[in-house]
Amino acid sequence: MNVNSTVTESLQSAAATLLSEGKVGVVIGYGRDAGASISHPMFIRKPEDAERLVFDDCCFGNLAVYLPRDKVRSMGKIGIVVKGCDLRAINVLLREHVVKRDDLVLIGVPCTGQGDPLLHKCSVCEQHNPEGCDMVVGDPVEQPAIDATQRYKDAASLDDKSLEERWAFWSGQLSKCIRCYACRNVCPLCYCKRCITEKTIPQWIDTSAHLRGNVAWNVARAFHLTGRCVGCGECERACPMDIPLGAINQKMAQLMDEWYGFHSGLSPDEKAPFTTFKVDDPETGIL
Amino acid sequence: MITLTIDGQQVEVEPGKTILDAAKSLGKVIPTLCYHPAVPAAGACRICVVEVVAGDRPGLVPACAYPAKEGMDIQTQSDRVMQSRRMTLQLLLARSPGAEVIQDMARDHGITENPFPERAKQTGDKSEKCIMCGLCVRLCQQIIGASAICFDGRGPDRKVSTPYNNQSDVCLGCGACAFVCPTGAIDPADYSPSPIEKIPNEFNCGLDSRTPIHIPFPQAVPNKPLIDRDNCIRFKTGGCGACETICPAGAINYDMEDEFVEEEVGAIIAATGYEIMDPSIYEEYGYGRYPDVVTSLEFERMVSASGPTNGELTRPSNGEPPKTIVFLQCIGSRREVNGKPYCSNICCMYTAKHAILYKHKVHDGQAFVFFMDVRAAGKNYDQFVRRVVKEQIATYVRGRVSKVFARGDKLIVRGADTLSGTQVEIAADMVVLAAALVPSSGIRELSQKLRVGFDEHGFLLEAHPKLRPVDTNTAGVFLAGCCHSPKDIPESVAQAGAAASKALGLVCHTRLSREPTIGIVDESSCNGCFECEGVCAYGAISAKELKDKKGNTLATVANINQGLCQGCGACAATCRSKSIEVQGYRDDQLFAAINAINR
Amino acid sequence: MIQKAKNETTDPSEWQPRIVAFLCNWCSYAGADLAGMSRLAYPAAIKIVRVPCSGRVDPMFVIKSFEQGADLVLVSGCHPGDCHYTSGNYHARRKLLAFRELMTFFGIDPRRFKISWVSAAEGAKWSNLVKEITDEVKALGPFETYSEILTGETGP
Amino acid sequence: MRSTNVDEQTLYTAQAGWLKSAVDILQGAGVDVMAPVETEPGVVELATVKSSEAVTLDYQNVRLPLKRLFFPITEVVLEFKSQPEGDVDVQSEPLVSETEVVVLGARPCGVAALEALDKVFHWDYDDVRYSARRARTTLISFACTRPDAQCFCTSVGGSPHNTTQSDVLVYLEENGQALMQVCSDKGAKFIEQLRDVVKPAPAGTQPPAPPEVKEKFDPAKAKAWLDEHFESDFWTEVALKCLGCGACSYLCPTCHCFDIVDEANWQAGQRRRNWDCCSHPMFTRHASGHNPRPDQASRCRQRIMHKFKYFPERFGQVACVGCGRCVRACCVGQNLVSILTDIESKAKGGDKADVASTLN
Repeated sequence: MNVNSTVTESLQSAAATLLSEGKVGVVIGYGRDAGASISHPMFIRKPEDAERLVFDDCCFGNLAVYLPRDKVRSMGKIGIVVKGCDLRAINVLLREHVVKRDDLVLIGVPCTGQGDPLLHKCSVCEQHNPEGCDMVVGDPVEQPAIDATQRYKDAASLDDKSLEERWAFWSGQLSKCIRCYACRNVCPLCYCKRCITEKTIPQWIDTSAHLRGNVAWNVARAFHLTGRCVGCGECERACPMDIPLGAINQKMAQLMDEWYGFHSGLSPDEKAPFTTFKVDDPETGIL
Repeated sequence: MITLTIDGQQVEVEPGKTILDAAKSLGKVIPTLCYHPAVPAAGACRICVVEVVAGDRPGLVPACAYPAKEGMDIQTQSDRVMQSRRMTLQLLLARSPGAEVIQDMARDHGITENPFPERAKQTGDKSEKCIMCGLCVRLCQQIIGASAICFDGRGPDRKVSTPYNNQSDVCLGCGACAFVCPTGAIDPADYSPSPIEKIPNEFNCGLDSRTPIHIPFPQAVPNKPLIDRDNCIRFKTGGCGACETICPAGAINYDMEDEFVEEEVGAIIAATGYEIMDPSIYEEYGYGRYPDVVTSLEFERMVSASGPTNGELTRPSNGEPPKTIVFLQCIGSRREVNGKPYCSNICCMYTAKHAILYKHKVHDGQAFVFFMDVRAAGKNYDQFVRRVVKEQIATYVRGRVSKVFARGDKLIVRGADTLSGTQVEIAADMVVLAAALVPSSGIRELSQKLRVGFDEHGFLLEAHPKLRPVDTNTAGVFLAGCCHSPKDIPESVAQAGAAASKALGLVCHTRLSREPTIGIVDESSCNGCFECEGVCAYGAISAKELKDKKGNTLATVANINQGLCQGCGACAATCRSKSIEVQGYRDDQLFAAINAINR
Repeated sequence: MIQKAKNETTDPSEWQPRIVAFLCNWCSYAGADLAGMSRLAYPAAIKIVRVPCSGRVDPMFVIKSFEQGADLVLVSGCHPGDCHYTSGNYHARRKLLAFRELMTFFGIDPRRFKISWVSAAEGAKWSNLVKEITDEVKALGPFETYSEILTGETGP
Repeated sequence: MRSTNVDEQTLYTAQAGWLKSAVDILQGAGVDVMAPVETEPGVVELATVKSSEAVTLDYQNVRLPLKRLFFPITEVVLEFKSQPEGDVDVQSEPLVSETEVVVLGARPCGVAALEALDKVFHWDYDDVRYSARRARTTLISFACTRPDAQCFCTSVGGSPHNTTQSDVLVYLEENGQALMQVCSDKGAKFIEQLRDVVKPAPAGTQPPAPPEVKEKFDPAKAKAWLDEHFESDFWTEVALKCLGCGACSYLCPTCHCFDIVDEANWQAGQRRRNWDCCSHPMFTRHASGHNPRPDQASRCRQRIMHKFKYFPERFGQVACVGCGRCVRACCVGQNLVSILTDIESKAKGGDKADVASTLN
């Protein structure tokens, strides 16, 4: 674990100031318990508790997942610690009217990447320095050049396989799914009051953890995130059965990129690919 | 205002007006030659001289250029004036013996002899018309702004020409010089390096030409002239503006722009009519190659009293009346390959009419009609065609024509007479093609705007071929006439009347009825992400705040306007939480339908 | 009588594919209707589900159809630009093509999911299209990839 | 929680290669053998094996809890089919096959969890499917040698060498030999089948001492606090961080909530029993829309209360075996242990302890 002490210190003082000045009701950040393997989400509501905040290279969680929650919103204006990647999720939430920008104070943290070795999403991250935040704690970090060919490498490695091989792979992976919905619940963009899998009139998706239900669920999940997923990778991290959900999201992000030049979450003003169209959109394979 | 007296009558004119203007306001005619109301006067030809008797320095002054002054007393017909005018005419006559307008004026002024030697004795050119008034030069310089023509040479050699006698691109080829020339002396082709392009008269199928400012066709509504911006000198170069100067009503306004007019309406009737297809794709008929092969629409204009020849039927090739005429039916219609498979519906009847019109114009002419079948299924229609056949107004030949080709100045029409089983050849002066009707160009764009379907030929689709032939599948949009299918006038009028009734029936109610199949939102599960709003083509989705009894906002959810929603269901497919259902196409209904494959 | 006619046209020994077709009300359904009115025959393997617009089709309908035993799913709408609802087919185009890629990525045979544009005037196109896709699905055989998972046997 | 006296049991020694023989012998006897198999890199699950080659012994624990063998993730309860005359044919067969199953290599904690499950599934009525699966299965546990930092079996009365509900507890030895402790008649039968490779241990042989697992909290103290704190801000605080993802419950060897669903079309269908989770809002939501556990706080409370208050009150034991799966699975760094230690420190410090500071 490598605590970034400069960022941590300015983060603590910024949070303390925001809270003592009453500009926010809560600061959502990261804390670390002794002996814990990850830094966990933390809700700071008193200025004196701000010293418990930390920023290190194990701040995996995407704190944006807490923004749609009633309990969190009832605390007042929310100060939230955001890495560049988290900001993309917040942009989607803003775009989809889940939160209002005025209700947020975005505390940006420059981030050179999480995990050791570096997470894949961090190795292709182009948002080391979050932009459009209300404040940025710590000095800007160098944004390394990104090898764009690596961005979709997990999807690409599966794309290289034959149809039969892919089905063999995915039917094996999806058979494992126990339908705990951890993937959904950790996703900052799966904020539906009633998930499609919970809709019973009619029943869209079989809730049983057999392959039929699992395929339907995972197809629906992937499709509902198409053009929205910002690639934070929380679903894959949360999956207790280690299903490579990130590869599916990558595949759809790659499509949106190739077809529409769209990258989700770069701005709150963008239009989601499935809410707009161009007359000359790609049209291959239509009879 | 200035008050003056002309021939004993008092008149008031605005300052800056000329004596000619003052005379005009009294209805007095003073002859002019070098004067044009749009061109600043020069007083060059001296034909308009009048005598100032009092109120200013007495003497002869040119009325076109001399300003009216307070207290002037003018004589326009005094001996001194007439003497001067006669001498002017004699001089002009000597110089320009070919000018008919001068000859006429001279005759009107009782001139029988000319004491002045004819210039033609030196030049040998008795056809000289130019009187060197310079109106054309002034016009080209001061009005058109092109300065493409000027005076050239001195003394007897002086003439109107181009600078340095070289034709130049500065000439726009507008032809205004020829238009204003009082004596008809100018052929603009002498000055323009490029051919003078006439503007074809669209209504007459381009058979004659029109001016840039024109009334589109007789009985146009409104029956007012319009300016064709693409051809108007004013819009092309910023020059001219003559029409504005001349128009007594001050109706010309060059600043007027085409504008989009937005009207909120309750119903739309599509009545965009038809065009006829270009028969030149069928080379065997020679349309476009032989001037005497014309379409039925061109023939219609040719025999019209308001047409290019004022109703006189002549061969376009040589102006002679066509003694033999052949009408060919079903050109492009009822043709599966390289044509339109449908019947154009109106050709049988108008061809019979054309045969009658032809006989009216050319009493001793002979008309032939090549036909496939005669389809005359309207009231009194068949009797009409029978009459043409029985009275031998036209000879009907059942069969197709394989070729039309020229031999001498005749067109040989070679075809089959399938009733006698023989090949026939007719040496015709004129061939008239009854080309197929097609929908107006732009119908596809229109159909997309109106959200109305169209068939493979572009005709708009009715809601039901038998039960709703006037409606379309889009509520509030109705069809009339040939945008729907080829129709004759009574049918079009009937459909238009039906469409109007339908439209009135729709808008005369205070409440609208709508289809029940519209979207509804489950407010308990709606996330309020408004992705549905993005896909709604009707702007039917808006935000609705759900409040508790105290007025606190609990949630903001989507709300579908029941009047605007058309029930397409794009929102339902987009909604991730499945909070929108389309009534009649609910998810459970569709799932039940999918389930039916197991039955 | 009807029963008899059925027996005559269907050889019970021959496997008959199940095709679910989602047709938009204004173009493709009308096109299929026109095929009928024009007496253009096409295979009876196709079962039509009428929807107001191709934009109404949630891609999960396709999965639902496979779950019910469809060997092929077709979604057909108006040609681009001709949508009765202006833009429904444009939205459908984006969604359905992306969905097909997703299917393909999972290894679910994309030949089992067809998209077409058939206008109200294209009765003949409809008839030919159904013939073609029926022939194709007959050549592909039953959708075993999916029928294997239909039984819903135990999970992990 | 050791319910049996070690002295009464018999210890056996198994010679090297006993595992291969065991698989072969059981296979020969028509028994379905399940054993730890590395299903993907770093992941070991119990799976049916045909030979011992597929078996791995290098594992800390299997990923999915043992309960799935008796209480499957999804199982058919009954099937129904419409008949031509409009009747519905209901078929509650087939039940569970009678094929004997021997599980080689379950961990003691997972097996011990069956004690809690047995009580639930035999409680007010006998769950026939669960019972049938239990009856046909012989559980040969492998003593735990590698407890990790997340393990806490000792805190809930367990041990790496817990014999509870095991038929045989096997102490693997480095040289391929093993010491076997028979715990039940089924275990004795298993030893009898392996008589060629297993011999009674010399007198005085003692099982090895279990590896150390740190005790992290005391369930009794926790219960005392829980008894008094159904209503407490503590639950709100716990729930703040909890995403309600359910991974902890699904991986828990003692969690046994289930959902009954009908999956049907017009022609036929199945009624199924599926794992469910009290952390999910849908779990308690009524058809009316009313939800007696309307927020994550009440759901988090239920999970803790059930394991450490209601279950002990009803069945005399906590519904936790300390396997540590929930600790490893939680992606927001919150889990039973952190909550229970917080509760314990609150119990010590009284109600006035600063909730936020202890939790966050």
